[in-house]
This record gives sequence, structure tokens and C-alpha cells, in this order.
Amino acid sequence: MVAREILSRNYKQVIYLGLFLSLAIPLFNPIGLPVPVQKTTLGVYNKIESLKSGDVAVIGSNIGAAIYAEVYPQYIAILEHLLRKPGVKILLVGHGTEAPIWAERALKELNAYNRKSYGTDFVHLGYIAGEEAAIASLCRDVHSLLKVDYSGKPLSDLPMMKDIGSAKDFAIVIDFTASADSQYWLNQAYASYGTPVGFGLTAIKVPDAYAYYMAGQIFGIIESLSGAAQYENLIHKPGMAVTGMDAQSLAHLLYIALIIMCNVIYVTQRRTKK
Amino acid sequence: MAGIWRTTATAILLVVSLVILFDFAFKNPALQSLATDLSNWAVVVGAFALGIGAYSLILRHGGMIAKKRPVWPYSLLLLVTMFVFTVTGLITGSITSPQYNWIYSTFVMPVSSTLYGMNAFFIASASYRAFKARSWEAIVLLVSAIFLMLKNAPIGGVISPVLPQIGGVIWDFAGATGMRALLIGIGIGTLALGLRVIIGQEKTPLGGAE
Amino acid sequence: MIDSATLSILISTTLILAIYTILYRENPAFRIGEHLMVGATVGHAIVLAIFQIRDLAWRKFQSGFATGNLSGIAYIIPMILGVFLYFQFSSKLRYLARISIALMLAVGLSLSIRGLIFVNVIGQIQGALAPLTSIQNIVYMIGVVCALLYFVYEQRASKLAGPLPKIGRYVLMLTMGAYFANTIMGRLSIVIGTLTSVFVAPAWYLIPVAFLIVIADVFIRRKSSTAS
Amino acid sequence: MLFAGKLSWTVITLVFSVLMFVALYLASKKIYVPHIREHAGIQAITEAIGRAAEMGRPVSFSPGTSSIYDAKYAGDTAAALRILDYVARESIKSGSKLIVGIAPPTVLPVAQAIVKTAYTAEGKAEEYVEGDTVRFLSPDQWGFTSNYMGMMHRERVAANFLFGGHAAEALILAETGATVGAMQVAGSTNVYQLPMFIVSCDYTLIGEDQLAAAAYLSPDPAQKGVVFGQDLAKLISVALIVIGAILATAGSKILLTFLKS
Repeated sequence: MVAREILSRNYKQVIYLGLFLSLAIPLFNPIGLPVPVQKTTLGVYNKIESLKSGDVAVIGSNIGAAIYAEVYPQYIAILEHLLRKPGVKILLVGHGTEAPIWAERALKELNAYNRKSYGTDFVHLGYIAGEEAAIASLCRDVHSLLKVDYSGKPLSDLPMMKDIGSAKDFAIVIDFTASADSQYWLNQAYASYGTPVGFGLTAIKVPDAYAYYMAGQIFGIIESLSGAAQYENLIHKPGMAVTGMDAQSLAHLLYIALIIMCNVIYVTQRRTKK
Repeated sequence: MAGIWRTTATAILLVVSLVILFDFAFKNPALQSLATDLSNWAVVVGAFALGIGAYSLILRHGGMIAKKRPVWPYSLLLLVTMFVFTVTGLITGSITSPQYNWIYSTFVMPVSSTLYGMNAFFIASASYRAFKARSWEAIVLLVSAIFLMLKNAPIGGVISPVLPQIGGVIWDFAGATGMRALLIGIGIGTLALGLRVIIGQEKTPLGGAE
Repeated sequence: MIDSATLSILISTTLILAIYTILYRENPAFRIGEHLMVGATVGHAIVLAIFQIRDLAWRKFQSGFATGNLSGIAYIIPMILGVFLYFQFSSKLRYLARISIALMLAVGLSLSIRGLIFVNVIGQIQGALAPLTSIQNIVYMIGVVCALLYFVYEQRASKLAGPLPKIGRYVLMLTMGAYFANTIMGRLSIVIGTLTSVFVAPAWYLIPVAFLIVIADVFIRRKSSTAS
Repeated sequence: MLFAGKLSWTVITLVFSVLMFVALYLASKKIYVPHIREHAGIQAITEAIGRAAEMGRPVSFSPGTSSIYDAKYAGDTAAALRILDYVARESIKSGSKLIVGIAPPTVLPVAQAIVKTAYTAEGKAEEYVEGDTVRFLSPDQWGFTSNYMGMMHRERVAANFLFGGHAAEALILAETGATVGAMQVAGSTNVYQLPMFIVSCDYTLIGEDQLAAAAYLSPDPAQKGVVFGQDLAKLISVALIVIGAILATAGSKILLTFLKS
């Protein structure tokens, strides 16, 4: 009786409370609502799964504050997956000035410096200036382009770098970006050396890249926050993307439920009036 | 006297508009710098308009305080906050100073993002109240909204992979048809209204017909 | 003693919660947040306007005056026009304000005509010129034509178009529904961002307090409404 | 002479303008006065104001958050000001209290002048209260929004009109209006906010509807002529789309090349 009275008079407040709960609960306690895995995401996952000990994965870390929300969770998930693969070597490189800051932040967040040994398992090259030309020379010969890593250590002191010469030695390249630089890797690494390339992109960049995917030129794409959430589920480590997607899913379900409810009430009321 | 000024206003409207319109069609450095200056002038005049706003606010809220209207403490709070922000900004000489930054990010930024985000709550109440299948038009509206929600939220694809595809088809159709027509109409409508104002047929936006 | 960062978090969280109470009902907490916000933003705008006049006009005028640059000196004109705006309170000199308004309006309207004809009209017509080789393109073309015919206002002309304007109205409703739903994700990310920022100590402790106040208010109001 | 890429702009702007001028001229000389379909939203404005007067509650109006020199929504704001003139006269006639909430400082002097003139013209100059009838709320989008929300609640407005360039605050204002039980008519050319108005308001003037309303609300009937000019411009656009698509199917890109020139 009381509940009914409150509902009819204060239905808006009840709806607001419902939305608050559907947003707040996943933030405290991620539910892990199913996020269907797209084949583009699965492409990236399978490619990394197939890496063998000794393979080198190049990560283009072109993250900036503007695309952070969409791309950083992807970046974390992929790095985590790579760190778990024994013997796989990771080479981090970017061509935006902000790139090294985000890369270091991710490495610290994942505790990479303690889990693996720097120099043998992974190397952070920092950022290289010069757009596509720089990528081209990196693919031609890493050592002639760069002498030191991000922190200034000579590359010759890093054991892992001894086996890496040109793009032929890269097993895969995954570029995280919102700009045209994904094209650079496709032109330089894939077209010239046949190195498989994959992308982690913001939602607006996906349609362009999808054409390459359909043509078989890239092995996979991680699309925005939902791609990141799919990846977090694939590696069984729900994180910020899953939490965000949980809240999004619950809220969308609530909206749809409200639309349906209002129509059910509307139709029944009209029937009784007749 | 008044007649001359009235003509001046009409003349300025016409001449300034023509300069800016011609600047778009012709590449002429002199025209371009004139058009840029005129646009900057408008911004400067606009900055002066804020004084009228501040005067209007002080008049209204000062009156509330003087007359001890029931809500006068809020008016006082408003005027004091306004004073504090103005003085802090002017004394520190920049809106990027640490002190100014502190008050701005403490008082203004959270409220802005809260109000912006409040949209999500109002979407909920609007969904419940407004999406009733009263007419065929309303049904079209609500069906396309539901499919788009199912396309965007991952849960749609879980229920059935067909749902996001339908949503995608609707989205592409909407962008290529309704949105396109809407934008073309707005362009044409703005031209028509703009021309009427520029040639002096419509005087209301200048401050009422005289 | 709390440091300024904690103080900032506590104040901003209090304000966030105070603003959210409008979802329950209009109340003093919301009013405080509202009036603080108005005062702060007007103060901010005054500071910006003063700096804008100084940097955009006064400095240009000064340096123009020093070097004899005519376009610099000319920046005295918008400053005079700015002062003219205040004459609208005078019954005799009101026409002066209209000159200043005419300048701003001319700039706005002509810039809008430039941009909207170029981007909206030409850009969209360009986009619609797909060859009619697929069913999809044919449907798109019919859709955009119908929707455009909806905006034909002359009654005889719109009657000539038969049922097409009516179909156009449905196309527009479909578009509106789709665009409505498509904004939701963005809006939700902002609330999620706000909630994540208040779900951290010490801000977090304020949330139960806010809820308790609201619940108490609900009961007090229920009692007083049943008593009366 | 013509800037590269601007030939099509110049031709189209000229052709459309000439059509509009001709239509205006024909209407002013009473040679051809078009019959313009009136939007249901316009009648709803009168209805809402009448309802407010019966209930003894005020009418609120917002001409948007875009300034009059805005490079995209200046036309939107100008149309809203034309509608404000109409709303002001109707409310004065019906005897309901009018509250105009202003965000952009540049719109303030114009709105003040419009409303003051309307009060004087209807012989009720003493009812216009400086600083109160036309209220400057805040130049900031969210400062304005919070104050407009609070105002609607406290004044218990019975009719609310939202016209002009509204941005993300559109839904917030419209839903608050619905909460306080106001009858609402809205209009905008901001295509991202129109869906919000359509969902939340009783009547919405979609895009060009609002710009055309500015013409047929004018006391001078000749202004309706321009709406016919708009119709002709739209019919040309339709023709361009249909002919262009047929040409493209036949493999000719002549129209596309023109539009890009």
C-alpha cells in the first residue's frame, strides 16, 4: 500500500535511485556481465597466444590524455597478456611526446619491473620523433636509429636488443593510437617486411581499420572500451574496462526496462478505460 | 537624431556581413585581415556586454537583500562568491594561478561535471515518461532508440548477435537520411533568416521593432 | 589540520551531493550549490572579460598607437561600441546600443551562413550522391528526399508531394530516436567518472550522510502531510 | 579570383539568396503570398500561455546558450529572439508573469529591449521589472542550467519555452520543466539536442521549423514570402540529389566535381 503510494507519486525518485544503484554496484563489485567477444578482438588474443618463447612483440604506445579513457585499458590488458607469456620479449616504442609517460605508468601499474627483468624480457625505447620516416628507419635497423633506451641506457648493454636488428625480427606489432600512425606501421612493417600488425583504437578510428581487417592485412583490432573489456575477460582479469562496461550494460538495461514498463502500463490503462 | 543612428545600425549590419561573406569566396589578403578584425571586434564588444549582466544580477540580488526577501541569504552568498572569484582572479593576475585554480577546481568543476552527468538520470525519467506508444511516430521513435541501445551496450549482442546488426543498419540509415535532410534544412533556413536580418527586414534580433 | 587538497575534495564532494539532491526535490542544499555556482561562474566570466578586453583590444590599441599601425588603432572602435551597449538604459540614446548589437549580429549571421551552406548544404548533398547500384543507396536516397520534403512549408507544394512528407516525418523520428540513444553511452561515462571520484575516501563518507538526510526528510514530510 | 573550393558555395549561396529575395518581393507586392503550413507548436505556445494564466503561474523562456555572434548558432539565437517577442506579447495579453532566463551576455541587452518594448506596446510598462523580468542567470552553461532549474522549481512555472542554441543542458532543462508540470514547446538547430527536446517536450520545432517560424510569426505578412524561397531552395537540393545520384549511376561525376569546386 505504502509502496504503491510512493511509486505513483514519486516514481521519478525511484527511477533515479534505481539508476544510481545500477551504476554504483558494478563500481564496488564488478559483476562481469557478458561482453560478447568480437572476432577482431579474438584475432589479437589468438595471435598473442600463438607467440613462442623468444618472439619479440613491438608495442606502439601512442596514448595521450585525450584518448586515455578508451585506449589505456586496452594497453594494460595487452601488456598483462604479454607479460604472462614466458619468454616473449616486449619492445615498447611510441612517437608522441606523451607516449613514454603512459608506458611507464602502465609498466609500474602491472609491476613489470619486478615480474620480469628489464633488458632481457622487455625494453622501453621511449619516443621517436619523425613520424613515418622514423618508423621506416626503425624497421630497417633499430640500432642505427637509436643508441639508447628511454632512461638513457646504451642499447648495446641490453641483452635482448642483441638479437633484434630489423622488422624481420619482430614477431608482431600492436599499435595503440587514435591518429594516422597506425597506417605507418602497416606501410613500413607489414608491407615491406611482412610483419603481422594489429591495432588498439578509439571507436571513431575503427571503421577505417576495419577495411584492412577485412582485407586480411591486419590480424586484429581492439575497439574502444568494449574491446578492452572483452580482452580483460579473455585473460580473466576484469579491470577498469569491465567495471565501466558493467555499469554501462546495467544502465542500458534499466533504460530499456523502463521503456517497456511504461508501455505495458500505458496499454493496460488504455484497455481498462475502454 | 535617432533616424541617423537607426540607418547607421542597418548599414553596419549590411556592410559587415558582406565583408565576411565576400571574404569566404575571394582570396584577398586585405579582405581577409578586415574580416578577421571584424570578428575580433565582435568578441570585444561581447566582453563589454558582461557588465550589463553583472549590473542586472547586482540589481536583482541586491534588491532581494535590501528587501529581506525570504531567499535573501542565497542572494548574499551569490554576490559574495562572485566578488571572491573576481578579486582572486584580478589580484593573482591570471586564471591559471594556483590560488585561482584551487577555487575554480573546487567549486566550479565538480558542479559542472555533476550537472552534465545528471543527463543520465534524466534520460531514465524521460524513457519512462515519454516513450509511450501513443502514435505511429512515437513507436518509430522508441523502436529505433531501443535498437540503438542494444547496439551500444554489450548486453545486446549477448541476447542475440542480430540485435547490434539491426541497430547498425538503423544508425547508418538515420545518418544518411534524416540527419542529412535536417542539416540541409538548417543551412537553408539560416540563410533565409540571416538575409532578412542583414537587409533590415527583421529587426527583432537587434532589440525589437521600432 | 587538513591540507588544501583534502579540503578541496570535501568541498567538491559536498557540492556534488548537494546538486544531486535536486533529483529528490528543490531544497536549501541545492540552492546553496546553485547560488555558489552562479556567483563563481559570473565572477569567472568577469575576470575573463576584463582580460579579454585588455589582451584583445587595449594592448592592440596601445601598440598600434605607438607604432602608428592603423588596424591596431582601430581597436578603439569596438571598445567605444562596447560602451555604447550601456546606453540601452537611456531612453534617448538607445539607438547607440543597436549599433553595437548590429556589429555582433552581422558577424554571427554571416559566419553562420558561410559555414552552414558550405558544411551542411553542400557537404550533405555531396554525401548523398552515391550511385544507385545497391538497394541500400536507393533506400537512402528515397529517405533523404522524403525527409527534405517534410520541410516544405508551402501547402500546395507539399500537397503535390503526396504521402512523401508524411514518410519523411517518420524518417526524422527514426533519426531522432537513434541519435537520442546514441548519446547515452557518453553521458553515462561522465556519471561513472563522477561516481568513481566520490567513491574514494574521504569523499565516500559523505554519501551515507547525504542519504540519511534525504531519508529523514522523506519521513518528516510524510508525517507532516498526514497530520495536516 | 574565386577562392579554390568556393565556387560551388558562391553559386549556391547566390542562387538561393536570389530565390529568397524574389519570393520576399512577390509576397510584399501581394503578387504571390504563399500559404504556409503553420507548425502545431506555434498554436501550442498560445495554448500553454493561456493555461499558465488560468493557473495563475508564470511563463519561462530561454533563448539558448549561444551568443549572437556565435559562428554556428547565431541564426538559432536570432530565431529564438523573434519567438521571444511573440511569447512576450502573448503572455502580457493573457496576464501571466513572464520570466526570461539569459545565459549569453550578448543576448541580454537584446532580450531586455524586446521584452521592454513589448510591455510598453501593450500599455503595461509598469509591469516590466528591470533585472527581474529578463534575468541574467550566468554566462556559464552549467551556472545557467542550475539556476534555471532552481527557478523553474521555485516559481512553479506552468509554461516553459526553450528555443535557440541549447547544448548538453537541453534534456536537463526540459525534464525539470516536465517535473514541475509545465507545458513545454522547444526548438533548436542543434541536431544533437533535438532528440532530447522531442522526447521530453510537448511540441518541438525541428531544425528549420524554428527558423521558418521566425518568419511567419512576424507581424508583417510579406515575411512569409521568404519561407517559400526556402522551399524552392530545398526543392533544388532535392533535384541536385536525385539528378546527381542518377548521373553517378551512369558513371558521370560532373555534379560531384562541381560541388567540390
